[in-house]
Amino acid sequence: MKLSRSLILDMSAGPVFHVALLFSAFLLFRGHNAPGGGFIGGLVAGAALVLRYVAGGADEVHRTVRVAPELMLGLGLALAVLTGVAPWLVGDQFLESAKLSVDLPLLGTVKTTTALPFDIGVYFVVVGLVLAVLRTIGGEE
Amino acid sequence: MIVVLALAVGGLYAAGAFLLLQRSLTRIILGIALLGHGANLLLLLAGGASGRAPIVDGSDQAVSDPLPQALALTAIVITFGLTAFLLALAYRSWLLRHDDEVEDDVEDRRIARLGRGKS
Amino acid sequence: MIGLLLLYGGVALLGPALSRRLGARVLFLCLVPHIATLAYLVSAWPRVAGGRSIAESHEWVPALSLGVDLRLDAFGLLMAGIISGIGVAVFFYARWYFAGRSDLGLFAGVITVFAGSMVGVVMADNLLLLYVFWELTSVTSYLLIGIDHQKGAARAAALKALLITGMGGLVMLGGFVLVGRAAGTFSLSGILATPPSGATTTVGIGLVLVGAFTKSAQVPFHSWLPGAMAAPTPVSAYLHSATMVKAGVYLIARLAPVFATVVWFWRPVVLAAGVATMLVGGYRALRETDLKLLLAYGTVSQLGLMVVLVGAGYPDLTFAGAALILAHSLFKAVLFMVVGIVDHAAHTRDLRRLHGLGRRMPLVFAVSVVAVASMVGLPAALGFLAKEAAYEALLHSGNPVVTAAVVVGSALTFAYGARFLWGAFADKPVRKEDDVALEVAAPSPAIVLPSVVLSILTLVLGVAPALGGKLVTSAATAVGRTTELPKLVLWHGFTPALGLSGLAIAVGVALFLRRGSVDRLQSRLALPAGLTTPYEHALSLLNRVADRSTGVMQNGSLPIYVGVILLTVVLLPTWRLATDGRLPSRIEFADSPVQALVALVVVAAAIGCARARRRFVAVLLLGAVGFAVAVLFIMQGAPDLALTQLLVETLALVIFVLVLRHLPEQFPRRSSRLATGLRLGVAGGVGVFVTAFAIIAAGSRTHPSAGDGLVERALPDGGGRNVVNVILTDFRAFDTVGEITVLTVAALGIIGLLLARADGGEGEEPGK
Amino acid sequence: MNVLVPLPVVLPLLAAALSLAAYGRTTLQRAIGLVTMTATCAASATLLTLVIRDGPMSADLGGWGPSIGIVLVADLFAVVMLAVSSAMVLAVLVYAIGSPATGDSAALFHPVYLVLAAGVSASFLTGDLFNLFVAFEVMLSASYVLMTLGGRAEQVRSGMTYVVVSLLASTLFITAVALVYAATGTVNLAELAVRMPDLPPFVRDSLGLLLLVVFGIKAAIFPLFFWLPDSYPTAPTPVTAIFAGLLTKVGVYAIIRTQMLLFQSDGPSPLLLSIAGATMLVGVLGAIAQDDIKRILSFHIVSQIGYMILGLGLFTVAGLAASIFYIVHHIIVKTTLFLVGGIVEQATGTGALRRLSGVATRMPVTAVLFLVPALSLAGLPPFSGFVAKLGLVEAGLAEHRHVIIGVSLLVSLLTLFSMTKIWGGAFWGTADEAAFVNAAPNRSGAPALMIAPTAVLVAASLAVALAAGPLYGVAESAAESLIDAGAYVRLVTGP
Repeated sequence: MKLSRSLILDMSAGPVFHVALLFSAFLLFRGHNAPGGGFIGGLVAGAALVLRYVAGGADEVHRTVRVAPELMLGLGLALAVLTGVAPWLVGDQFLESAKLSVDLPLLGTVKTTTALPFDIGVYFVVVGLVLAVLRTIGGEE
Repeated sequence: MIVVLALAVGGLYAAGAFLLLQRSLTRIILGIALLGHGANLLLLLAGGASGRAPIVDGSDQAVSDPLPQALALTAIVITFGLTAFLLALAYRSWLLRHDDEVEDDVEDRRIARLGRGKS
Repeated sequence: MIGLLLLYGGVALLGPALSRRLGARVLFLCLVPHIATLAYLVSAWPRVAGGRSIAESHEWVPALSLGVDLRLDAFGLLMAGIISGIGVAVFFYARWYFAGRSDLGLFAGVITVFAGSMVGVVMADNLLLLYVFWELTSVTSYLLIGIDHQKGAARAAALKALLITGMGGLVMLGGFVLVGRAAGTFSLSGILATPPSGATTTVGIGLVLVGAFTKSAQVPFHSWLPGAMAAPTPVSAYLHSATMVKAGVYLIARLAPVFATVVWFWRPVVLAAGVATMLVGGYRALRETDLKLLLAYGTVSQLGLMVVLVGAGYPDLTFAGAALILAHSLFKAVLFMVVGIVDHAAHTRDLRRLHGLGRRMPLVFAVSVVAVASMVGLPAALGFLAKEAAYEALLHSGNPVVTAAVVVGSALTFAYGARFLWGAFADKPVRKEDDVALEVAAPSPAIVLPSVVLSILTLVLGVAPALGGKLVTSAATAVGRTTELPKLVLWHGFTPALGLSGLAIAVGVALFLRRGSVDRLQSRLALPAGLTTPYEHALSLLNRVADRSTGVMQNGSLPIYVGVILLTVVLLPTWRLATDGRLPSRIEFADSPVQALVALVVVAAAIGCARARRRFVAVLLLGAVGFAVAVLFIMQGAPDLALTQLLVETLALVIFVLVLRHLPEQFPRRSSRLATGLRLGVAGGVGVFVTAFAIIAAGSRTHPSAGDGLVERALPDGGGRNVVNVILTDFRAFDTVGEITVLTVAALGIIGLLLARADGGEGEEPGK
Repeated sequence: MNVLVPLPVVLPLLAAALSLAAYGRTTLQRAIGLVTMTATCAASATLLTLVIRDGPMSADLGGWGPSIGIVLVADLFAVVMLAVSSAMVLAVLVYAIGSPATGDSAALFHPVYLVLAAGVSASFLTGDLFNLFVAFEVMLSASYVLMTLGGRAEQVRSGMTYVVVSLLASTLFITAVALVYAATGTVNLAELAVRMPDLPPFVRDSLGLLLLVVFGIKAAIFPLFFWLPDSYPTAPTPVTAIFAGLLTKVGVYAIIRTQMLLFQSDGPSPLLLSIAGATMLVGVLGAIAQDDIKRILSFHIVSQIGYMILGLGLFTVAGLAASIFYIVHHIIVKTTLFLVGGIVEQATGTGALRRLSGVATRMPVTAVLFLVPALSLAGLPPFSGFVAKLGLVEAGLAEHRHVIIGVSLLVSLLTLFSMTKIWGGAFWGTADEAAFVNAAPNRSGAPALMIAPTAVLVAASLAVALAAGPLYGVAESAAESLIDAGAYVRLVTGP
């Protein structure tokens, strides 16, 4: 059985998808200070992908995100673990955090901690899981 | 401990346990999900009294215990991942056998018959 | 001494490696450690003669008092001499017996390990080490009996021997540990020097006796020995007459002088077992028509006699026992080798079919006569001296009943000895159906040589008692801790002992001459064929119990497994909670009516989900539970948690729907009322248990939450205002690493399951 | 030392991520696995020698310390387990690479297998109850995937049983964590050790029993064992072998860790001893009833767990030392036996005794590789199993626990019986050349990469027996440090 599809969904999937993705990034970045973070951000992005799936099926998801889920999972995990390992280079403990201030082109100077790359890793893994689900369980008709 | 919440936890566990004792795999998965909800709620309750969200903003109002929240969050996500896997397993089983029931172990049944047959 | 043991081990490893190149000649290699042992014993003799000993120690597991503590005294030397001396003869014999076979690598290795273990048994001064060697002989015996494992009978016989002696070994281990603990040492010489007493010791020694009985085939554990005759003849000649079966006799001899008095039941039990074994063995030997089985029962009988002699704990009896051990090893090895030669030559061991062999192989006949003479105790053979010494000692310090039994046993021995010679070699009429043309090939001189040598030894020692006497006397001295011993003498004069010998022989002759009547009597008394022995009975009982219990416990049904787990969860802790659990005094019902209402929704939706008949309804109700729980989270002050819960719930719903769209709309309905009632009972129990435990646990808190400290340090140290997120990404980031690992793996699992071929994935079958 | 303690977890985890990035490039994935696991072995061995020399170590992850962050604790018990387990993981990895049967699923196998290794290491090292849950989940999730690798129908069926029972156990674990936190306000094990005595005895005991059930499911003790023999045999051989060697032992480890640290009893515990006896008996009776090599061996896992619980249940240094030695011995021997079982299956296409015969004639090397660990498993001298059993017998009789020791000796005989069932049924008998469809044309009947790690493990178990003296000394030190819960607390919280 095919999930029902409406015209409105079809039309809004594109714009809504991009807004949701942006929102997920916003949640990811603000997570350290307000509700949000890598999980929640990743789950929102995942929900956006589901929307895309509802609109266009597994192929649509595949067209939207061309990265293989395995790779995305691997990268996310590697990023999180490497963030944990990095402190060893400066003689700190595994997973020890440091405060950072980064100059970004549009946003100016952003104060954050090394927890951010860690959270980004989390984000990727969550998105990777949703991708994997949609490609496999969602793939069969 | 708030009795109502403890009762809600108990209700979730009871319903989950009931579903877990079924043969239909879908029901078993539902049971695990319900048990998961119960466990997460219990974890949160373990922190003690309710309070303001644990976000540091300078006010003196008592905040709720953040540790169980973090633990519960971790547990929720883990349960989610594994439930997804279990659903995939159920789906695979459906593809192979077109049946939703959990079969008995074949070899075990053979030995059980042996045991009965000789007695 | 450890060097010798290592030499056995080394040769055992080398044997299999060289067997392909050497064929049956690999057995010559196995002679090396035996000859080395003999050389060592000869060199050690001056140091151990007259009751002294040599000791050496090496550490193994000091924490468990398990050390390689070796001690050689004259008794050990006598035993080790038998093991290596008979070893030389049997291995030489085996080389010709197995001539032409090239698959002897494993055999050579295992039998060498066996020989080394036997030497270890008689040299071990640590009870635990003794057990190590003891069990090694059991295992190697298993492998040796089963060397012709293509035959089912060999496999069954090997297993029987292993189980009976292995059982005895384990019982004995328990006994050793008890005795060792009571004595405060595991040193055999130490224990014998200052023997422990008391209940623990008594029980311990009782267990050790069981072990010794099984190994030395005493009634009621004797049945494995005749079965072990499925082994090739060299194995029988070596293990089942000269060495392994003497291990129990050896141990009893060692312990008897001390524990015969310390342990109240020692003498009655040991003597009863010995006498019974002697008589049962002799009686059965008269019935057998297979020469090898005849010898096997003869061995059983002789082992009984040995136990009677060494088990009483009197020095003069021990002395006679030591002489008998030596004599028996010499004559029984010869007789087994003779059976092998006969079997090879005539392709049968059935005494109903054999006839006229005495004429055709006179040398073999001659050595057999010498060996049988020794066995039945005719003058000029070593056995006569041993038997005379035995009667002397029995008349001096034995109990009249036992003495009478020994006379009867000796009469039986004479009868089956004569039957053996008659059966194997005599010219006699043969029943028509058995009269198949007997093709007898002449045995090669090499294969007869070892028997000849041993027979000559039997005669030499028999007519020159001084030669062996010194060894036997020293051995008995070492065991009995006394120097007042008789001597082996050829002629005592007309003593009562000689009278008993004569009586036994006379009765034996009568039994042999009236063998027809004896046969008829025995077949009338015989148990009906097909009756299961206790061993078979136990084995089938074991298999039945295993099948039944496993059928009940392991019934393969997931709901039952889950039910048992849940019941255990509820019952185990509840049992403790219920004994003196109390509800805390401070209990609040609800924070607010709204909270109570939401909680009600949660429970109602959960119950609805459990009752739903349609899959989609159930899933939607599950979602409702999730969302309501999220509301509770918010009310409790956990926005991150609530947000996560909402999102996770949504995604979970999507996945549920994606899977369920393929499945039928309704759940199958098949439960009985009883099953539903049971489920409700267990489920209700779980609910009550969790609720009660939660209230009680929370009510017993006295310490502050770890979370308080986290709130204080989140902003200054963690650099974030959202404490939960700081915990997740910093304080307890390691949890989060684990969590995303789980997600990754779950995703991989999903990919693996659903991208595998949907046709049943036969491609994974091993070997496809 | 800060780097060394987390290394056995971090290395395989990082390697898993890399292996994923190299998804499908089998050679590269193999290289990543071999290099990392070799390094992990080296790290574990270094940890072991350092802990033996200098005493236990701990690492505050993130630099936070016990009441804020997660602490890893490398005490002697933990590093012994770590060293043995990482060696097993490496050996089985080599076997898996050599085994033709795992070829198809290699792309998935490698990353997930490495995750399993990381989860096992984390379970041994963590000093935090909730983190132990996470470590369990890491390990178990990997095990779910490995168990159903390839997705054959019987795997899916038995995978269901396995996954559902494990998930139930995990939920109960969370329940226990929640109740522990509700009662004490912390999840750090050292802090829990301090706070537990303040609880009313019945609360403390009930929490102890609940945790016992939770870990008891993973450890497969009576009456929670039944999932194991149904599920283990269906997985690919390397997977079954590593599960058999490690997973249940992680459960036993957790039981010992929590019972000693949080719920230590003054004298022998009748409950634990009864569980031990029942576990031994049902396991070995189950084994006797089976007809398939892997199923027989699976039931023996259950039976042998009973011995480990027996040592714990005595609550003496001698008993614990025997348990620890037993665990080490059993990990090696059981893994080896499954590897040999896999070799036989690979060569003949079956593990059913009624269809096997004459393996010893056709594959003599494999026969020897089976015989040594089989006798060791039955506790026969002079192998490692004998030393372990002797330790238990001495420890049990020292406490006058005659009945349970009698049971353990009886079970030892029955174990021997069921080993001879395999030996007599599969290895002895007439060899029918046609039955050895896939046998390699050598004396082992299997590819060298399957035989080599198996042989190395057999040699290792012999080495354990030979060096039992010093090793038993290590086990005793580990047992002493377990009895002294205060030492653990001081190590974590500082003096």
